[in-house]
Amino acid sequence: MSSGEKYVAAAYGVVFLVVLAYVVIIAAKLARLERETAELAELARARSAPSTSNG
Amino acid sequence: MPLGPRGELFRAVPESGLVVIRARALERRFGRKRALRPVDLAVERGQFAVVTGPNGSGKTTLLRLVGGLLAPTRGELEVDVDRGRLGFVGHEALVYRDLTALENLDLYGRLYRVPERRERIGRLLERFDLWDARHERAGTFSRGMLQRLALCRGLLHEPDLLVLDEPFTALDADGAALLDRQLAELAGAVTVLLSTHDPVRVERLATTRLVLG
Amino acid sequence: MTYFADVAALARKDLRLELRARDTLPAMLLFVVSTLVVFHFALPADAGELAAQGLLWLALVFTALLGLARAWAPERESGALDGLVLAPCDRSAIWLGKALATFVFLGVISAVALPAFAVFFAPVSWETVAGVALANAGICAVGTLLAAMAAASRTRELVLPLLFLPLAIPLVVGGVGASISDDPGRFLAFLGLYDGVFALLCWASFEYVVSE
Amino acid sequence: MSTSYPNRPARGGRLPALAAVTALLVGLAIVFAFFVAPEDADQGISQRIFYFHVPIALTAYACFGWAAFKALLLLWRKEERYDLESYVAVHQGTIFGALTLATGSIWAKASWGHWWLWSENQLVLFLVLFLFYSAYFMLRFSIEEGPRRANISAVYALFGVVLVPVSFLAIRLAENVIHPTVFTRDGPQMTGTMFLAFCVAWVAITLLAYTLYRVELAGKRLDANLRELREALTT
Repeated sequence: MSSGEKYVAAAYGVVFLVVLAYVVIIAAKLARLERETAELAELARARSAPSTSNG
Repeated sequence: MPLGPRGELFRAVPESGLVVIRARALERRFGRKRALRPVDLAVERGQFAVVTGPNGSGKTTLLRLVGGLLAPTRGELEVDVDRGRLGFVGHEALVYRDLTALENLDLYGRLYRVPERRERIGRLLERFDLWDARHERAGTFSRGMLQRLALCRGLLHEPDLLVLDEPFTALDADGAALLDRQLAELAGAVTVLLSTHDPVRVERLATTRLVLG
Repeated sequence: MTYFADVAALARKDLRLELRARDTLPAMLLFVVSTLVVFHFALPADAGELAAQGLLWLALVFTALLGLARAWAPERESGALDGLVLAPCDRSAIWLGKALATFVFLGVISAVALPAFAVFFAPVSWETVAGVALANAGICAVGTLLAAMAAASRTRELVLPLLFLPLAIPLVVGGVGASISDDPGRFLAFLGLYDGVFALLCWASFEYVVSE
Repeated sequence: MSTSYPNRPARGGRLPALAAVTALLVGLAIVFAFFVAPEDADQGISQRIFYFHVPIALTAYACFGWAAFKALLLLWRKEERYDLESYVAVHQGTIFGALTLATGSIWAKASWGHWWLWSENQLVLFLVLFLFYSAYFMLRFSIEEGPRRANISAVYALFGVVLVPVSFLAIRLAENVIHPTVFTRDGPQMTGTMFLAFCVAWVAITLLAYTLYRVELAGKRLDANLRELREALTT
């Protein structure tokens, strides 16, 4: 690959990596949100039917 | 007097008179912490509303909201008083340490467009027993003297609505008596919203009471 | 007319506070002179006058930063800003009063820094003096508002330079250009444009920085 | 401050469709940039960086403009949701600003052998803006969440948009006096297909930014809703 091609690849590579990093961060946030909603759902269930949950 | 949903006391929709302060499910949050739980309040012109409640119940936050220094996070608040027609006396005296009592009041007098500024400042300083210290810097004042200076600042422009956050703190016996006389004089003419730890002192004057949970 | 009366009252208050406390101005004077001396040693022996001119502007910007960090100190220490915000006067008067007072302080600093520079480094042209005056106006207009923003943050002294320096870049370009270019008029005009545009923006937006 | 909840999705949820179209267009843009557009006569292959570099720069400007627009709405209408939208737009603008600097400096290295060129006005302007908007986050995270932080962030975002033309003028003024240019660069002459490749890339990158903006906004609103739910359930 000529030096020119290397730089072009580098430029587009940087753009791709940043977008990829962004997707990864959003995916991590999604996972965290999923965990939190599960927790809250648990809390809601415990709150709405306390007697059965510890029966 | 009907009790609000959370047990606080407030008047039903006032029959006559102009409502000066109306709050509906008023709430305020600082970051994640909720400083004021939802509050409903209605105060008419000329009334004397007393807010009581333990420390951290949001008394200061409520008064700063009514004073316009804070914006509600949730709920509605209408204060029917033009800016400059409200007197606010909080925990801090809001006076410059390096200016003398006279210079502080002169500055506020100009900004609040007080007519006959000098005479009015003179009368207030005398009434609050600060006339001899008028040329001394506020920084040299004791807490009691600062509180009296703050009261002068709050009353300087004859406000329509007076918001007082625990005004009796740091006042000695005759300072407190002096404030009692002042409040008795104002009651009925000026709408007052006052927070305090010892409601008994203002029991006689109170027309509306709000207990924060 | 009362608007300018308010501004005058507020500016007088700041000047009186500074004359009483006398803590910011002497510190800034000493700072600008010692900065110039440090720059002398920082410059290689054969550095031309051009480099020196650039350093003058560096000294002015950082001295101004020192002053701006203290701009709202009296209000912060006493909480008096609440009292000013509740006053019926237009809230931009609070900004203009403070900016004018700061402009006077920077004027005094420049009145010492420029002769000191002329003695230490190179003669100061009239264009430079005009540039310094116009730049000081821009620094006070923008800097006072940024200092009010910083005053609301937990890391005051830390965040103010970060806010101020990017906005000061055009001022440095205009100032240095006025000092060394053969057509200083263009740079002085640019400084004037900067002052006008940002003063208008500060005047219109200050209210939102100090109230909710 | 009106009490509209900040977490109601403003407009419909056609996010997946938006994302699909964006992915398609970005793919198309790459195809155009590498295969359809002819090779540049004097710069050779490194000119192909141009097809992404300039659209990314234009998108960064658009993000900063959008952030200022939302900031203006916040100050005017005082609705809480504009604060979040302005913040996310600034965040997008900063990411694309950084990308502009990265691709720009690679292009400078490829074309003139220097990673950084003070004579390249666009790059210098983006450096100034990058510093400015990085300070936006420093400011925002040092103020407690609430109406005051929203107002101050909004005013700062307005300053940013005024700074763009003023800085551009300053850099141009500085160009021939303080930093005489070493490399002169006339605008790339674009043949028909080159211009087409540029336009496709521009639309693609703009849509990419808008998609990321909507994704991040959705994420932030979810966070806010969950925090409220947690509070309601735990108190």
